[in-house]
Amino acid sequence: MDIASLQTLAANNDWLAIMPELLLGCLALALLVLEIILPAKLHSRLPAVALLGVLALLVFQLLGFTAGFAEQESFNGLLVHSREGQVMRVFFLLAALLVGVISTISLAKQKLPHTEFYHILLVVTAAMMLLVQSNHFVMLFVALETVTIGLYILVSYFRSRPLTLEAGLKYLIMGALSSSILLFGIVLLYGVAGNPELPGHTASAMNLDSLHAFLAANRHNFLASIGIVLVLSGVAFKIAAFPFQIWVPDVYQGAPTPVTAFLAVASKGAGFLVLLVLARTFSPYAWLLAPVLTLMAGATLLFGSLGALTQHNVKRLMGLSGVSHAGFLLMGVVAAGTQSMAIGAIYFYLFAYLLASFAVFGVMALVAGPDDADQEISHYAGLAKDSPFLALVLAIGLGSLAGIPPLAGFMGKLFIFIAAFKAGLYGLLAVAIVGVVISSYYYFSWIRAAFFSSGTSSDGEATARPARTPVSFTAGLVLSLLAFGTVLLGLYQGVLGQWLNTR
Amino acid sequence: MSNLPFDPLLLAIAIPLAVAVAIACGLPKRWSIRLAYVGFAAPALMALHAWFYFAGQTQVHGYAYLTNYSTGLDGIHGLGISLKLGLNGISLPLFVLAGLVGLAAGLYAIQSTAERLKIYLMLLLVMQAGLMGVFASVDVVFFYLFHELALIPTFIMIGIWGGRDRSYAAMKVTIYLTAGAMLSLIGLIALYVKSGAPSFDLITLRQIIAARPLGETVQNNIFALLMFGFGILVSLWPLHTWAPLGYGQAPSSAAMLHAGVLKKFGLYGLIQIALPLLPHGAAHWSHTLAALAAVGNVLIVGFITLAQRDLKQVIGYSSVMHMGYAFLGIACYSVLGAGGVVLLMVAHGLSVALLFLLATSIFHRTHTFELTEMGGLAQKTPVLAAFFVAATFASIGLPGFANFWGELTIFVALWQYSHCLTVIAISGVVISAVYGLRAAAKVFFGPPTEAFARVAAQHPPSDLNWREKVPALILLAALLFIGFWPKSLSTSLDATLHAVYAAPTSAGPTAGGPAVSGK
Amino acid sequence: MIHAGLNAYVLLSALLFAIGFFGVLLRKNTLVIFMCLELMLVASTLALVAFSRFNGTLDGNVFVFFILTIAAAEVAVGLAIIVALFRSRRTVQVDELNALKH
Amino acid sequence: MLQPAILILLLPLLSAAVIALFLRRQGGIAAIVSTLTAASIAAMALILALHGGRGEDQVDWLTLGGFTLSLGVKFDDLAALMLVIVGIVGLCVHVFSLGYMHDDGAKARYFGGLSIFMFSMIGIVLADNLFMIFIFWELVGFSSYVLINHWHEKTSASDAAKKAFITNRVGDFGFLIGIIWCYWANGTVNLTQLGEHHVFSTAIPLLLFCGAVGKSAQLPLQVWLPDAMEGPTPVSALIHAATMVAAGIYMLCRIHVLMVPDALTVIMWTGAATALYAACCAIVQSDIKKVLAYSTLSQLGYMVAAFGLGSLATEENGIKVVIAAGVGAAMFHLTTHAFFKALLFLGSGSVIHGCHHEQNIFKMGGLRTKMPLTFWTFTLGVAAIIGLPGLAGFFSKDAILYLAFANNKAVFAVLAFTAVLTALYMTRVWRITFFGAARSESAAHAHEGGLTLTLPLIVLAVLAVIGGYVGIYPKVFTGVFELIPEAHGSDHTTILITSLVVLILGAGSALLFYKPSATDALEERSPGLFRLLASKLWFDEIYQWYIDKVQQRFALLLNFLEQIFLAGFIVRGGAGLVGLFGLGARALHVGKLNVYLYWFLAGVVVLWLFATGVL
Amino acid sequence: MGSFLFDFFAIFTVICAVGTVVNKNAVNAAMCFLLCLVGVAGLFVQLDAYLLAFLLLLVYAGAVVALFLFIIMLLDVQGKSAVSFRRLSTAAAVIAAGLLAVGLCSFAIHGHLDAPNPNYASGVGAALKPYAYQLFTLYLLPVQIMGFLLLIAMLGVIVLSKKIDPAEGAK
Repeated sequence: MDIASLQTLAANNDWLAIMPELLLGCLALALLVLEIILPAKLHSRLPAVALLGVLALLVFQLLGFTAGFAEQESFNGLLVHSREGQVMRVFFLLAALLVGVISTISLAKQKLPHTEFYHILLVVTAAMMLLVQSNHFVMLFVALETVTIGLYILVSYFRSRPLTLEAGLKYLIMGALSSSILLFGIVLLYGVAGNPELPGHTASAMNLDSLHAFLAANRHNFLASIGIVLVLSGVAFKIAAFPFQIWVPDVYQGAPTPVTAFLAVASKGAGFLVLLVLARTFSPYAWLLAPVLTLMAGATLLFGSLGALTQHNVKRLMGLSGVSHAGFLLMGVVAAGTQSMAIGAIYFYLFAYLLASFAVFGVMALVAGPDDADQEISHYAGLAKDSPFLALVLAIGLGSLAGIPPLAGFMGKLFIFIAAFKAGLYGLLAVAIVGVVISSYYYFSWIRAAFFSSGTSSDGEATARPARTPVSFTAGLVLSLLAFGTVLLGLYQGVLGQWLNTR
Repeated sequence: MSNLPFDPLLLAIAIPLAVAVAIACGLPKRWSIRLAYVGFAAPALMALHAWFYFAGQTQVHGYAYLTNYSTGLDGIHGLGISLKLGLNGISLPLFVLAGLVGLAAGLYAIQSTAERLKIYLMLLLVMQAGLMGVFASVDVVFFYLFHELALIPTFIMIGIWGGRDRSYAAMKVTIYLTAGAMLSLIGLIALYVKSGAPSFDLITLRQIIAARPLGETVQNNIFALLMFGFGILVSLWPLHTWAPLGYGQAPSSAAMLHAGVLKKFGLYGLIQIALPLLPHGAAHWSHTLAALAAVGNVLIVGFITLAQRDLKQVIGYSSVMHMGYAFLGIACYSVLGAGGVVLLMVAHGLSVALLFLLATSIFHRTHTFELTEMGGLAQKTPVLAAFFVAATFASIGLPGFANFWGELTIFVALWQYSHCLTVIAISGVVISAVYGLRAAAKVFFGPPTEAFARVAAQHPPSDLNWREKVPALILLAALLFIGFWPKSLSTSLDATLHAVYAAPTSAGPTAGGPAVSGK
Repeated sequence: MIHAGLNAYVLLSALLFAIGFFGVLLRKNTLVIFMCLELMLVASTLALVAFSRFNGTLDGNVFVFFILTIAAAEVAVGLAIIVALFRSRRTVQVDELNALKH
Repeated sequence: MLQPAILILLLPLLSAAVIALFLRRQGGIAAIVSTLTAASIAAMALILALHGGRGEDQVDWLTLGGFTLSLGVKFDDLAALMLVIVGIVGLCVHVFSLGYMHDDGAKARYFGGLSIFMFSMIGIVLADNLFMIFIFWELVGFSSYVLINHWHEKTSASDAAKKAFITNRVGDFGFLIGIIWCYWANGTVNLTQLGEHHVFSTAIPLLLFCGAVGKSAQLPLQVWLPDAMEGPTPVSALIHAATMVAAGIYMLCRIHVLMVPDALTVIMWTGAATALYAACCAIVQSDIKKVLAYSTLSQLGYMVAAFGLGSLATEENGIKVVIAAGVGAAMFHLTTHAFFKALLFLGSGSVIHGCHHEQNIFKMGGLRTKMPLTFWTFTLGVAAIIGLPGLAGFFSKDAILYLAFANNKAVFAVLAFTAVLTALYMTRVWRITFFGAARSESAAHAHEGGLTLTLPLIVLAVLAVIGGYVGIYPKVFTGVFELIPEAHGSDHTTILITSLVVLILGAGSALLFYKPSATDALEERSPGLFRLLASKLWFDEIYQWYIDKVQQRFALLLNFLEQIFLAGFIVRGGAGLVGLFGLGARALHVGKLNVYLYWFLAGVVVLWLFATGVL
Repeated sequence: MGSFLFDFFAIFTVICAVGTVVNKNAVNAAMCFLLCLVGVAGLFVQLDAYLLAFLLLLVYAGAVVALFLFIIMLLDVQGKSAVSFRRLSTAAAVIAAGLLAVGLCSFAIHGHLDAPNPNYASGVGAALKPYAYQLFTLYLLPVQIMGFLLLIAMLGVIVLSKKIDPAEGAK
C-alpha cells in the first residue's frame, strides 16, 4: 500500500459533503460543553439552543437544496450523496426538530437531565442522515448501530418509570438480536462476493455497488441468498415489518412519547431508505426479493390493522397502526422494483406520515400525564370541548394517517396505489383496501373519543384521566404548522411533488 | 373560460370553504351566522347562473367554464393531477342540485337550534364546498377528493348530532363508505394506469381511450371495481344497509346533503366516467347490475320499506329503493337511460332533501319518528301537511314534479333493455305509492293518536314557520320548475350525452330508440 | 501453516451463531441472554475474519474492529439498563418483565 | 289551434297556483276565483267546440336520446265533446260547491283542488299522445286524492283517498307498460300517427285497458269508487261520476284504432260483469251516495261493455260498412250519464246538505215536500237513468242494448238484466228518500238550499232531459255521434220493447216491494240474499286479506331477514369476525420477551425457506 | 497440525458456547463464555489475525466479560437463574433447536463454497500497518462515528445508572 494511493484515499474524504452531519455533531458536542461552562440556571435554555441549531441547519439545508442534485460519491464510496439523500436530510432534521419540541413537553413532566437527551438525539439524527447515504456495509452497520444504541438509551431515558426500562430492555435485546442477524447476513454477503472462485468477485465486497455487480453475475448463489434474507430480517426489524414487528407495541408504549415518535417516524424512515438502497443492490435477486417483500407487505398491513383494531392504549395503537403504514410503504418498495415512480411515492408518503404522526404525537404529549405509558383513548374524552385546537390537530393528523382526502396521507396512499397498480400488485391492493377500511375504524374510534364523548360516564361522573398540559406558544405554533402542512400537502403538492416526481 | 370576470366554479367551492375556515378560526357566533348565509348562498347563485347561462358559454372539449389550477403534479413528469374545473351537460344538473340543496340545508341549519351551532355550520360548509367540487371537477382525483371532503363532515355530524344510535351508525357509515370509496379509487387508478393517459383529467382520458380503447377483460374488471365501489356509496342492494341506519341517525341537514346530493356521486361517476369509457365493461356487468337493482333495490327494499314504522326509516329505505331505478337506467347503457338517471338524480336529490327536512320539522312537533304514535297532525299544521304530501307525491313520481321525468325516461329506456325488468321496476311505482301515502296518512290524517294528543297537549304544535318554509320552498319550487320545464336541464344533457356516448360505441349500445313520438 | 478449509470456519461460525440464537431463545436470565447475543456477534466476527483471510481482502478484519467497539458499547448500555431495571423491579428474569403487554 | 286550447288548459292551473300561493286563508276569494275560472272554461269550451275549428299541434317537452315527449293538443270532435262535458259539469259543480262548502274551514284547499282537477282533466281531454294522457291521468288521480281526503281528520276519508290513489296506480302500472310497449312497438305514441299505422297486438290494448280499469273502476279494481264517496258530494258528482271516472272510457275511445278483436272481447266482458256486479251491490246500500256510486260503477260498466261490443257492420245500399259503433255508443252514454249522474249526485248533495250531512236514506223520508226543487230534479235524474222514454238515458242505453243485441246475445241479456236492476235500485232510493214521513230529526228539519245549490240542479236537469237528442240528431260533434248505432226495423222494436219491459219490471217491483220505512225490505224478507249482495262478493275482504296477511307479512319477513340476516348476521357478524381477529392479533402481544424472540426465529426460518426455494 | 489446532479450538469453542447456553448458573455461564472467547481468539490466530485475537481477548474477555461478571455479582442473581422446564417452553425450545439444526444442515449442504487457495494473499491481516492505513484513510469516517457512539454510550450509561433521586419520578 503506497503512500500515493493512501493520499488519494485520504483526499477523497470530502468532509464538506457531510457538512450538515458534521455541524449536527458539533452542535451535540457544543451542548455538552455549554452545560459545563454555563451556570446551572441557564441549563434550561440548552434545549432551545439545540432546537434553534437544528432549525438553522434545516433552513440551511432547504436553502441549499437544488432539485438537480448530481449524484456523487465521497469517502471512497462509503457515502453516496443523491437527491434522495438531500430530501432525507431534510426529513431527519425536521423529525429531530419536532422530537425536540415534543420532548420539551414530555421532559418537563420528569425530573431528568435534559442536555444528554438532546445530545443523543442530535447524534442519532446525524447517524441517520449518514445511514441513508451510506453505500458501504461497514458505514451502514456503524451508522445503524449508532442509531440503534442511541435509541436504546432514548427509549429507556425515563428511567424512573419501570415500564420505560422494561421497554428499553425489550428493545435492546430484540434490537441486538436483529443486529446480529443483520451482521451475519452482511458477513455472508461479504464472504461470497469476495470469493475469488466465483465469477464477478470483487475486492471491495462491502461496497454496495460492487456487491450489486457481483450479485448480477451470480443470480442464484445459495449463501448470497441466505445473506440477503438475513440482512432483510435485520432491516425488517427496523421498519417493523411482519414477522419482526412484534416488539413495536410494547416498546412504543414504554418509551417516552417523543422517542416513540422518533422511532415511529425517523427510525422507520431510515429503515425504509436502507431497504430501498438494499433492494436496489439486491435487485438481481428479485426472484427472492419480490415474493418475500410482497408477502411481508401484505402480512404487515393486515397484522398492523387488525392489531390496532381493538387497542385502547393510544401509544400501542400508534405503534400498530405504524405497522400497517409500514405495510403500505413496503408495497411501495415492492412496486419500486419495477416502477421508478414508486420511490417518489415512498418519499412523499414518508413526509406525509411525518407531518401527521408528529401532529398526533404532539397532541399525545400534551394530553399525557407524567406516566407516559398510560395513555388510553378514554383520556381523550371531551378533548374537543376543552381544547378544540388540540382536537382539530388530532383529527387532521389521524385523518391524514387514515388516508382521508384532502389530507397529505391520502395523496401518499394514492401515489403508492398508483405505483402498485402500475407494478401489477393487485393482490396487495386488495389487502390494502381491507387495511384501509379496518384502519378507518380505529382512527375514527379515537376521533370519536375526542369529539363525541363528553368525558363523563353514564352516571355523570368525569372519568379519571391525567391532567392535560396547557398548550404553550411554541407547541401551538408547531402543531398548527403541522396541521396546516398536512392539509396543504394534500391539496397542493407543489415543490415537494416536483422534487419527488421528477424522474 | 367563463364570460364572467371571475371563475364561478372556483368561487362556489372556495367561498364556503373560506367561510368554514373563518368560523374555525374563532369568528364570533353572530358573524359566523351572517357569513354562513354568504357561504351557502354563493354556490347556489353560481349554480343558478350556470343553469341559465350555460348555453351561452363557450365550450372547450364540451366543458363550459373550463379552468385549470396547478397542484405541482401536472408537469411533464408529474402524474397529471391538477384542479381542473368545468361543467358539461351531465355535471350541470348535479351542480345545480348541489347548489340548491346546499342552500336549503344551510338555511335550515342556520335556523336550527343545534348545540354548538358554529361547528355544525362549519362542517356543513365544508360539505357544501366538497359537493360543489365533486361536480365541478374535471380531474378524476379531485372528483374523488372532493367527495371525501364532503363525506368526512357527514361522519362527524352523525357522530355528534345524530340520534340514539349515533355511535354505531357513524361507525357503520364510515366503514361502508370507506370501503366503497377505496374500491372506486382503485378502479379510477386502474382506469388511469391501464389507459396510459398522462393525466387524470377526464378530457384527456376520453381522448386517449377513444383513440385506443381498453381491452375487454380490463374493461370488465375496472367496471366491476367502479360498479361495486360506487354501488356501496349509492347503496346498491345488498350493500345498502348503512343507508337507512345512517339517514335515520343523521341530523337533518347532513341527511339532506348526503342523501340528496353526496350519494349521487357514485351514479355520477358511473355516468360521467365508467359508462363512456368502459362500454364493454358496462355491457358485461349490466345484467348483474340490473338484476341486483331491480330485484334487490326495487322489489325487496320496496317491500322492506312497507314494513317500516319509523318515518326516517321509511324515507331512508325509499331512497335506497329509488337508487334502484337509477342503477337500472345505468344498466340500459343508452343516452336515454343515462339521461333519465341524471334527471332522476336531480329530482330525487331535491325530493329526498325536502322529505328529510320535513321529517325533522315533523319531529319538532311530535317528538317522535314512530309512525304509530302520530296522526292528525294536519289539523294543527296544514301547511306542513301540504308540503309533506307534495314531497311524498314528488318522490313517488307524480307528473309535474321532476321525479316523474327521471322515472319515465328510465322506464322507457329500460323496456328496450329488458321487458321483464321494466315490469318489475314499474311495479315499484305501486309499492312506493303504498308506503308513501301510508306514511303521509299516518302522520297527518285521521284523528290524533293518544300518544300524539299527549305530546300536543304539552307542546302545542305550530305550523311551519318561515325559517322552515323558505328552504322547503326552494326545494319544492325547483322540483316543480324542472317538473314543468324539463328542457331546462335536458337540452344540454342530451347534447353532452350524445357527444360523450357517441365516441366509443364499438360495443354496440344504441344511442336511443326509434325516432320521435310527437312529430 | 496448513489451514482448515473456509467451509469449516464458516460452518463453525454458523454453528456458534445458532447456539447463540438458541441460548437467546432458551434462557430467561437477561444477563445470559445478553451473553448469548454477544456470542452471536462473535460468531459473525469469526466468519468475517475467515472470509477476510481466504478472500484476501482486509475489509473484513477492519470491520471486526468496529464490531468489537459496537459490541462493547452495546454491552455497556445494555448492562446499564439491566441494572436500572433491577433496581426498580428486583429481577432480571424475563418472565417477570411482562408489564407491557396486549 | 293551440293557443285557445292551451289557454283553457292553463287557466285552471293558474287559478290553482294563485289559490295555493296567495289565497290560502281567503277561502271566499279562492272560491270565486276558482268558480270564475270554471265559468270561463265552460264558456271557452263551448265556443271552441261549437264554433272553433278542429286540429292538432304540439311542441317538444323533453328530448333525450332520441326520445321526444311532446306537449300537444289533438282537438277533434271527441275531445271537443269531452271538453264541453267537463266544462259544463265542472261549472255546475263549482257553483253548487259555493253553497255546499260555504262553511267549510278549508275552502281554499277545496277549490284549489277543484282547479287542479279541471287542469288535469282538460289535459287528458286535449292530449295528443299517450304519454301526455298518462301524465294528466296521474294528475287527476292526485287531485282526486286531495279532494277525497278533504275531510282528512276522518280516518275513513284518508283511507279512501289512499285506496283510490293506490288502486289507480295498480291500473296505471299496466297502462304505463302498455304505453312504453306501444312506443317501442310503433315508434310513436301520437294518437294521430298511431291511427295511420300501428302494430297489431293483443297485449298492448289490453295493457292500456288496465289504465281504464283503474280509472273507470272496472272489475277487479272497482273497490275504490264506493269508498271515494267519503269526499264532499260535489266532488263525487264531478270526479267520481261525471268526468274523471269517465276518462277511462274516453281514453279507450282515443285508442280504439289499436284495438283487436280479442282485446275487445275481454273489454266487453269486463264491462258487462262490472255493470251487473255493481247493480247488484247497489240494491242493498243504505247510504244515498253509495247507491249512486254503485250505480256509477254499473253505468261505467255499460260504457266499457259498449266499447267492447265495438264495431258494427251494417249494410248500406248493399255495401257493408263497418263503423266504430262502440266509440259512439260509449261516448253517447258517457255524455248523458255525465249529466244525469252529476244531477243525481248534486241532488243527493242537496239532500245531504238539507239533512245536515245525514246520508242514510232510511233516516230520511218525506223530503218531497220539504225540498221540492231537489225532489223534482232528482226525479228527472232517476227517470233519465232508468231509461224513461224521451229522456237522455233512454236513448243512450238503447244504443248500447242494440249494439249488444246485434253483436252478442249473452251480453245483451246481462245488460238488459242490469237495466232491470238499475230501475229497481234507483226507484228504491227515490221512494225511500223522498216519500213517507221524516224518519229522523235531521230529515224533519230539512230545507232547500240557496240559489247556488239549486241552480246547477236545474241546469243539469234540463240537460238530462234534452241531452239524448244531440246523440240521435247530431248537429254537433258529428265525428262522435254519427258513430252511434241506430236500430232499424224489427231490431228497433225489439230493443224498444226490451227497454220498456225492463223499465216496468224494475221500477214496478221496486215500487211494490220497497215502502218508505226505516228498514230495508229486502233485509227483512230475504236476509240471505241481502247478506250476499251486501258482501259485495268479498272483494274488499280479499284485498284486505292480501294486504294484511300476504303483502305486509311478506314485507315483515323481508325486513326481518334484512335486519337479522343481512345487517345482523352478515354485516355485524363480519365485523365481529374481523374484531375477533383483531383481538387475536392483540392477544399475541403477550409481553414476554422469550415469546417475542421466537417470532424472530420464525421470521428467519420462513425467509430462509424462501431463500432455499422451499416456499 | 493446522487442522488439528482448528479441530481442537473448534470443538473447545463449541463446547464452551453450549456451556454458556445451558449452564444454570449465570457466573458459570459467563466463565464458559470467557473460555469460548479464548477459543475464538485461537481460531483468529490460525487465520493470521493476530491483532484481532489480541483485541478480542483484551476487549471481550478482559472488559466485557469482566463487566458481565461484575454485574452478575452485583445483582446477586445466580441462585434464581435456571432454565425453565415447563412443558410449553420445553416444546418450543425443542422445536427451535430442531429448526436451527435443520437450518445448519441446509447451510452445510448447500452453502459449500469452493475454497480459494489457502495461501492466496496470505497474511492479509497479519501485519499491523495496513489496519492503521485503512482505519485512518478509507474508514476514517466510521472511526469518527465510533467516537460519537462511544460518547453517547458513555453518556447513556451515566444517565441510566445514576442513582434515582428520590425527588425524581415520585411525582
